[in-house]
Amino acid sequence: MNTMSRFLPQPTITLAIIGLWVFLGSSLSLGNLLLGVIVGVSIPWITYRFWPDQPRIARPLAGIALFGLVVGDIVKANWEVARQVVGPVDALKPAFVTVPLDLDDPFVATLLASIVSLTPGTVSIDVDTEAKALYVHALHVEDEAAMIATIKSRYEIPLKEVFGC
Amino acid sequence: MEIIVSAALGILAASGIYLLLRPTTFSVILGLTLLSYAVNALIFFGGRLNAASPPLVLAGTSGQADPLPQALVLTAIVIGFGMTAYLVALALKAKGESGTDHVDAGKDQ
Amino acid sequence: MSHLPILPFIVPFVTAGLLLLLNGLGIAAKRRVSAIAVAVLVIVSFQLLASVTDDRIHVYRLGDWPAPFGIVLVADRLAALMVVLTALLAAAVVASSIGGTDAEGRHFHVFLQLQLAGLNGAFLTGDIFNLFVFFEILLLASYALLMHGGGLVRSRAGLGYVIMNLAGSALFLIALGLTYGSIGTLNMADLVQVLPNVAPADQPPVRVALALLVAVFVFKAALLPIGFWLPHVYTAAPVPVAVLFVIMTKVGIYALLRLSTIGLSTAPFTSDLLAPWLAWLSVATIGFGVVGALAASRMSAVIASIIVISSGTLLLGVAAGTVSAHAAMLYYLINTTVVAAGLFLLADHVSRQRGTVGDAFEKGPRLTSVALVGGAYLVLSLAASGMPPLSGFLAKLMVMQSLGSTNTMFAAWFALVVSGFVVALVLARAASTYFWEPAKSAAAETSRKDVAGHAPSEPGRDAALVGLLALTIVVTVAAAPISSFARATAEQIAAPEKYVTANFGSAPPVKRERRP
Amino acid sequence: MLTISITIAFVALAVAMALNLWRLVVGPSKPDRILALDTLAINTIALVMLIGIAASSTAYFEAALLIAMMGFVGTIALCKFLLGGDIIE
Amino acid sequence: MLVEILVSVIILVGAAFALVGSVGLARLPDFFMRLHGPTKATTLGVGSIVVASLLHSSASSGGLSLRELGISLFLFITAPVSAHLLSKAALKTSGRSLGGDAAKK
Amino acid sequence: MFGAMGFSLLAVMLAAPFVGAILAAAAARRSRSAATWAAAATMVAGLLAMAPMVPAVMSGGVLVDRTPWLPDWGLDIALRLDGLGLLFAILILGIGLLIVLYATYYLPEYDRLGRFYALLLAFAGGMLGVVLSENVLLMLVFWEITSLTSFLLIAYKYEAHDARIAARMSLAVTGGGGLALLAGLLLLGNIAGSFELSEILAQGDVIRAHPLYPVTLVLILLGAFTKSGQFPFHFWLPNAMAAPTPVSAYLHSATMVKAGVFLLARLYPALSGTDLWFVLVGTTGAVTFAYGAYVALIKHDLKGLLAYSTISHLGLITLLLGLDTPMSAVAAVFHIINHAIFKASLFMAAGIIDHECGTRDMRRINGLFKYMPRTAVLGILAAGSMAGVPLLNGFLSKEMFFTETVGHPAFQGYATWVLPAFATIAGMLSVAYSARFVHDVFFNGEPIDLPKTPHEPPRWMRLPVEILVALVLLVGLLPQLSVGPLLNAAAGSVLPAGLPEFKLAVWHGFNLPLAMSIAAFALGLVHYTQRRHLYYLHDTHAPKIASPVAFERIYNGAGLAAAWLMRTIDNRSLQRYLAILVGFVVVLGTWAWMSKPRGGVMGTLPATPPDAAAVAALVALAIGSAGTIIWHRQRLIALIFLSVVGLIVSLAFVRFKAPDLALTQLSVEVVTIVLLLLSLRFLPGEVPAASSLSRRARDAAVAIAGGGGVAVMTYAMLTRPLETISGYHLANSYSGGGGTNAVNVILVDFRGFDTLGEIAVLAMAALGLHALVEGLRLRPYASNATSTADRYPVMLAELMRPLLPLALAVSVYILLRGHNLPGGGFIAGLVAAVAIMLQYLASGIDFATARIRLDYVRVLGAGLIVATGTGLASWLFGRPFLTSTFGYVQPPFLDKFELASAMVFDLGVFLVVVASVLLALSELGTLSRREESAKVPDREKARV
Ligand code: NA
Ligand code: NA
Repeated sequence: MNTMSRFLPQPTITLAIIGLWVFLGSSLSLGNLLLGVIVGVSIPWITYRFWPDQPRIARPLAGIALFGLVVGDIVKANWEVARQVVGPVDALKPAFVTVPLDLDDPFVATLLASIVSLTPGTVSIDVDTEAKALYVHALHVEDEAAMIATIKSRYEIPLKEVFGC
Repeated sequence: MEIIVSAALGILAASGIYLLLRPTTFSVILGLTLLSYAVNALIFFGGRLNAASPPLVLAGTSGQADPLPQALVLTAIVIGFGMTAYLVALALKAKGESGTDHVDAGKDQ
Repeated sequence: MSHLPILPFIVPFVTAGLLLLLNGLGIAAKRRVSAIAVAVLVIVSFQLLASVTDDRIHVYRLGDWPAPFGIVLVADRLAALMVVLTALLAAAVVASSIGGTDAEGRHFHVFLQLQLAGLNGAFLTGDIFNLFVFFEILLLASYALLMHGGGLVRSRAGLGYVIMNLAGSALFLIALGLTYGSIGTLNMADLVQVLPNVAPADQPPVRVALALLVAVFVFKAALLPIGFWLPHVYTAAPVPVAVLFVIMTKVGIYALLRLSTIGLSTAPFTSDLLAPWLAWLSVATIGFGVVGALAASRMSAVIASIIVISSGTLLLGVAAGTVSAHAAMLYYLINTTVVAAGLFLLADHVSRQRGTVGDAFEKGPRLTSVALVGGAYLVLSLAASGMPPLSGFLAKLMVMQSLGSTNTMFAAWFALVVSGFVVALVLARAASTYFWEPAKSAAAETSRKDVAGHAPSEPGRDAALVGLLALTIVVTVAAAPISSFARATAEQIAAPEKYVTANFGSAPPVKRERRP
Repeated sequence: MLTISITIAFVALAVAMALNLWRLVVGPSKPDRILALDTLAINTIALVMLIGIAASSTAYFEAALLIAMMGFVGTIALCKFLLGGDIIE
Repeated sequence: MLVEILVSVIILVGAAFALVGSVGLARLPDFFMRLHGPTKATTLGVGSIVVASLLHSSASSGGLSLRELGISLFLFITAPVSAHLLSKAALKTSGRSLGGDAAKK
Repeated sequence: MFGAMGFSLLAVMLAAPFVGAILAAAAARRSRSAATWAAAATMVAGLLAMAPMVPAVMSGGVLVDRTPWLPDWGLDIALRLDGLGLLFAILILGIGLLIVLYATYYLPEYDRLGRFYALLLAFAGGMLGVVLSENVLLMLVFWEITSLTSFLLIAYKYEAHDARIAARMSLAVTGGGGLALLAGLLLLGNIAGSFELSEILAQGDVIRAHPLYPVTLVLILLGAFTKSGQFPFHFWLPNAMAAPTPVSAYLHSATMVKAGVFLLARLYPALSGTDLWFVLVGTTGAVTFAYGAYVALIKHDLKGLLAYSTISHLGLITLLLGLDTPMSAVAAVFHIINHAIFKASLFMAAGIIDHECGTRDMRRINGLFKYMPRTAVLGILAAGSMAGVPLLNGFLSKEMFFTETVGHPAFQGYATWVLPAFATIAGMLSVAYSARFVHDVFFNGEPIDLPKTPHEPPRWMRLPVEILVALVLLVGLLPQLSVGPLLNAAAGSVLPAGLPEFKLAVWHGFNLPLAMSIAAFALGLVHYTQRRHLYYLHDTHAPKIASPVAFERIYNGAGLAAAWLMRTIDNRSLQRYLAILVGFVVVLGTWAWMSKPRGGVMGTLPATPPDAAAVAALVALAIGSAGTIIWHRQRLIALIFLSVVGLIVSLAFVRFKAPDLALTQLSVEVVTIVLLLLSLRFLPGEVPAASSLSRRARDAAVAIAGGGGVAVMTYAMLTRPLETISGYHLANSYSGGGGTNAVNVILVDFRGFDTLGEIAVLAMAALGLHALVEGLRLRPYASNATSTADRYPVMLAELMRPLLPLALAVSVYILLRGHNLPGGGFIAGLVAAVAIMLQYLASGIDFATARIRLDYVRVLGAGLIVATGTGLASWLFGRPFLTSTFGYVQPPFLDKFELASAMVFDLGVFLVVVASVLLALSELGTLSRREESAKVPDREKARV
């Protein structure tokens, strides 16, 4: 196991690199794959130190589900933004909103912040892992509490599930 | 198209020269950067404008762009980058030694 | 196959890489590596020189690609001569730096070796874009060497020098862009094939392109009115570096000489590009040097002015364009290079012995090693001012004679005579101050002890000075063989067809593609 | 069909980039200008991809990738400068 | 042909989104409002065009060319980070804190 | 004709003094007298070497020996001995011998004399060289050696301020004259087609008829007149009396100053015989003759009197040559001999007096006849000769002079009297100052306040004077017997066409010249008695232009003027330098285009219509450039606009089919921006002061000219067809270079040498930066990050960590594919560096450097060595440096792939790029920390 983690310090990354390699080469040939594996295995030898306490994905399937949800929300978000941007500006009620967090892991909190930025009406301004808060700017807020609740239920809880925290 | 390209290079060069003549090191660096854009583009366009494809020798392609100026510009960009990096450090050095970022901090008067 | 033509580049270049790999080692080891490399370089350079004395022109095809498609190194007499001069100066630089100058900052020997690689590359390359690359190498190395040891004066001078040269590099690139964009080649020998065939309607851009190249080279050679930067730089450089810088203006002159013989003179529509203005500006440059020498308040400023004067003189030779003028200027070039380098070392000796007064023309402590310094002073100042009987006189004689048939003859002669005269007077005045004026006071004597950290006498520095003195004598005593080499060189470059044949041999005519 | 849509897209992108430039010029704040630059870079990616589609060439992919990467790094660096001056220390 | 129509549509949609993002950037009155357009719309718009390119090149080369996905992925990962840093910078330069909400800290 | 023997003897004769100089210097280490013996022996050796040649020369022969040295340049070691040369050689060696003897007594005991004799002998060598040269350029070499050694001898007592300045003054005048002479001789040689005297002297008619004759003559005369102290170049000579008296006696009376008149005599056959010669030489000689005599009378310094009398006599000789009749030339030669003899003896006598009295002031020295009668007799005889007293040698040549003034062809009719009258008056002045020398020194009462009591000098010190005075008498009494043959031979060289009939005799009967002599005597004595009025006039009115003080003032004034001029033309403003550079280039380029009128800017190709996108891009570019300029004083904003420009340029590269360039441009751009941001921290955020409006207008004009030039040239280029070699590169990229990306194949193969140089530049930039920041202390301007949350925002740090390996993978991909598709080592290196840089940005440099423990300097070295090593590997296969090789490998189960040595080369590029960027970033990034560590002295930190 120890040898294993020394050989493959960042297995997820290794997989990601191999995937990326295949994407980049646009080729599934054995040679390209082999090269991808070599690259995918060797790069983490250098880079694992840069990500000391890397969270582990506990439930990959939940992750995929969340991914699908987010992609859908992104499209929705854009439709909404488009309407707001093109429509009357004066009608907008922008606001800063603080979302209390239940997440400890900064990486996971960051993921949440990212999702919030890409999804309807909100952009993450800052993540504060000490104060356990996510500061958000919303383009148009009718009901602040409802918005916070949506964020927590729709993204935070699934994220906790995915990373098992 | 030739007139657009010429005008663009002229604008870049003129802006670069104007900034080059400003009194602070930072402006000079900006000016040299703009000037080098003009210069690199000039070399590049030495291979003319109307290529149909990049200079990749793939089967069935023709009308590739002239590869030689491109290679020259690459070299020029890299050298220019090195020079800029050095100049940045030198500007700081001069600032540190003389306390000013005026290019003529060395004037005796 | 013989790799001799590329060795003057490879030796210092690889040495630089090795020195970097050995970064952890102490200064002593680096000195040893650097010194050995320079010794090898000297040997290699003389071998190269020996190999061209039968009028052979080596063409070294990098990457085994034929000219004009790949880059070639062309080692003819002229290139070999410049390489030898560089190597000799390098030896002086190494010897004079290992007394401690090299330890005043980082990476001295790396920069030195790369500077040598750049210089030798510039002298040997047969490709104008590659020439640009080597210019940049030697320039960047020179920036770093100029700034070696730091300090206010150097930072100020360095900033101006670097910015001016960056502008110069931009100009070089514009010239190259226009050159390629109008004649579609970069190989120097190819110029001979291409230029005569340029259609009349397409000639003006070519003329401008070549004129800009000329501007680049005269800028490096510090021609007036674009040469004001030089004195400030040369006086600010650390002494061993200044010694090497002596060859730097010669790079511009070399390149201009090459361009004018290989390029400009080969087509009627470019042959007059230097004609009316270069000679006059050269005279003005000499005048500027004269004024600078008169205005100088210390030795190094005089030397810088001497370099300006020599640049003007050499450019007069280029402007004249005859075999005789070239032969004369080449001898002059050898002399002035050796002598100016020697003078820098001498000024260093003087400066170190005079403590805080340095090389300023002020009363100061009595010199300690009068025999060496006095002898060197006599020899070098004679050779620098062109007073008989040393090489400086011979050089001036040759240059004056060779300019005898030009229409700027009187102006040129006047400039040469006056410049020699003023330099002689200024150096005599300096000698009077250094050697003859009594020490001001005991305080002055102690000011020397203040800087006792620099031992007044140090074997490396002494050896460098003695070596350059010996070279000055050799240049005088061996004037006959050296000047006949110079003449043979001038004749060789006057016949570009030899250069072309060496490049292309009996290869079929170059196939060119028309764009668009 | 494709040509027409590409042309329309070119025009749309040109307008978008013009708007970016407008924001760049008027500011008013430095973050506004950085945001404008960032957006301009991202629109440029679209432009490059469109050129690639129009030319049916894959040679532009890396350019787009690098614009994405370098545009991002530039934005980060500029913001960090505004944040504290010491961008990497 | 079908692919071509698909590509065309995606291109148009993408271009429209990109334009919307930039309109937002130009039009909205406040920095934090302006941030929304580029962060979401432009990212999606450009992402779409990238996908269009992917489809187009896959169709023309006959195989699956997935490289362009890398760009989209990258954009989606970086857009929130950019927004985040820009906001922080804007807060800093405007001298504002996170207002009443930040006071809760 | 006297071939081998002649040569060896001439060479020996010439070499003797130079060898002797070294020997004497060496001998002086042993003892003073050894030095003297060595010096004396040298002179004797020279005379002995000459002796065998004398008979031939006396009978009119000319010995010439040539050894080619620099034949192309007309400078050969060609020596010549003819009558004139023989005469001078005898003077140089003979008087030299006496001077050596004299000096050993004259100079103080503590002086070991090594330096003295070495310089004196070197001077003698130079002088011999002048008179023995057949080649005029060689003569010039020796000529300047005499200037130089004279300089060093005048400064022999260098502790004295006046001596130092007098030395430089003499160098300025004689050395400067030598340079004019050089020009003159070059012209002369070019006119005559040879630098050999035999040739030149034979071509007098050609020379005189040549259009350049006047210039040539003037230049040569400048040389001669400066050397011989002719008015108005005379002033150095009296000041040169700061030299020890033996030097004055030797150089400044007998030999060096004679070099000028020697030259006139030497070139007489070639240059004389024209009105110009007569006017220039005659007038100068006459003025100098009279002026020197006038001043000699009013000098109170004994040596000063002699110096001006020397000037006067040199003027006389010059005048004689200028009179340009055969007999006047003979008289000139004769007077050269006579003057050398009596003046050397006078100087030595003066030296004895100085030596014995401790002063040379004639107002204090009186009545010495009583104290040193023998010396007094010698001095009186010599002075008599100087005055032209009959039975002494000076009389003879003076009578010849007077004779020539009577009825000179240039002064006919009513002007006949002008020359004789002038000669008489000048003769009167000579008599007056000679009388003063005799009366004021040896008589005229008692000495006043002398430092010591004078008495006769040592026997051997007086001997040289005695010998010379004996010669004065001998020649004076028996001229034909004593110097007749020598004079014939010497004058024969000056007048090759044949000597006039003349008779050397003491008595020529009672004639007009004798009457003139008598008149001169009478008037001279009267004049002397009335001298006091003259002193008064002179002391109150004469300008002191020729004093050391004046020289120094002029010299320093020139220095100040030069410094002022320097400041005016070179104000050390970089902005001005740059403006001039741009202006120069624009003017040169415009000239190059306009000077050969052929067609307009637009070439032969039709212009293609611009598309809308291009126009839009142009507008964007203009906005970017304008923004950079407008906001250049708000640096961050300027950077943002600069980035826009960079983006447009990249886009242009894409548009015009240069993906590699776009990639490179983009990567370089961002690293540059980061570097600039790093530096901005240490620069004031905004620059308050703008340039003045006029300055901005000037700069705008320069910028528009430069930019306009670029635009015009671009247009000219683009509208003309291109015939390029690059078809070859496309054609051979794959087959010969093993890659389909022609740009990359050019970079790593066709022009890999450029790339090798390019990475060296990059490496040096980083190393240079590394060296620069050493010891650099800078205070950051904007260090107001309040919290680590501000410094390292969480979202950034967290998202960049997974990005790093992915970006590195992209980098590897770009590196590997570069040979065939856009990419390559450089871009890959930048991508990798940027990826790591992102970690710097996200988590700080400490975080990152703790995780990459690399000595970037060594990585740089490794990169350079890998790249160079790849190139060198081809040597093993007998191929030139950088020859690449490639092959396709087909492993089992896998697809065929390519291995190319160029890819290894690219790896070297990659390493250099990564290391350079990271070294630069980490050094600049940690600059502000140096403040804390700056307390450690620089020297201790110095690591190399
Ligand atoms: Na964004
Ligand atoms: Na008296």
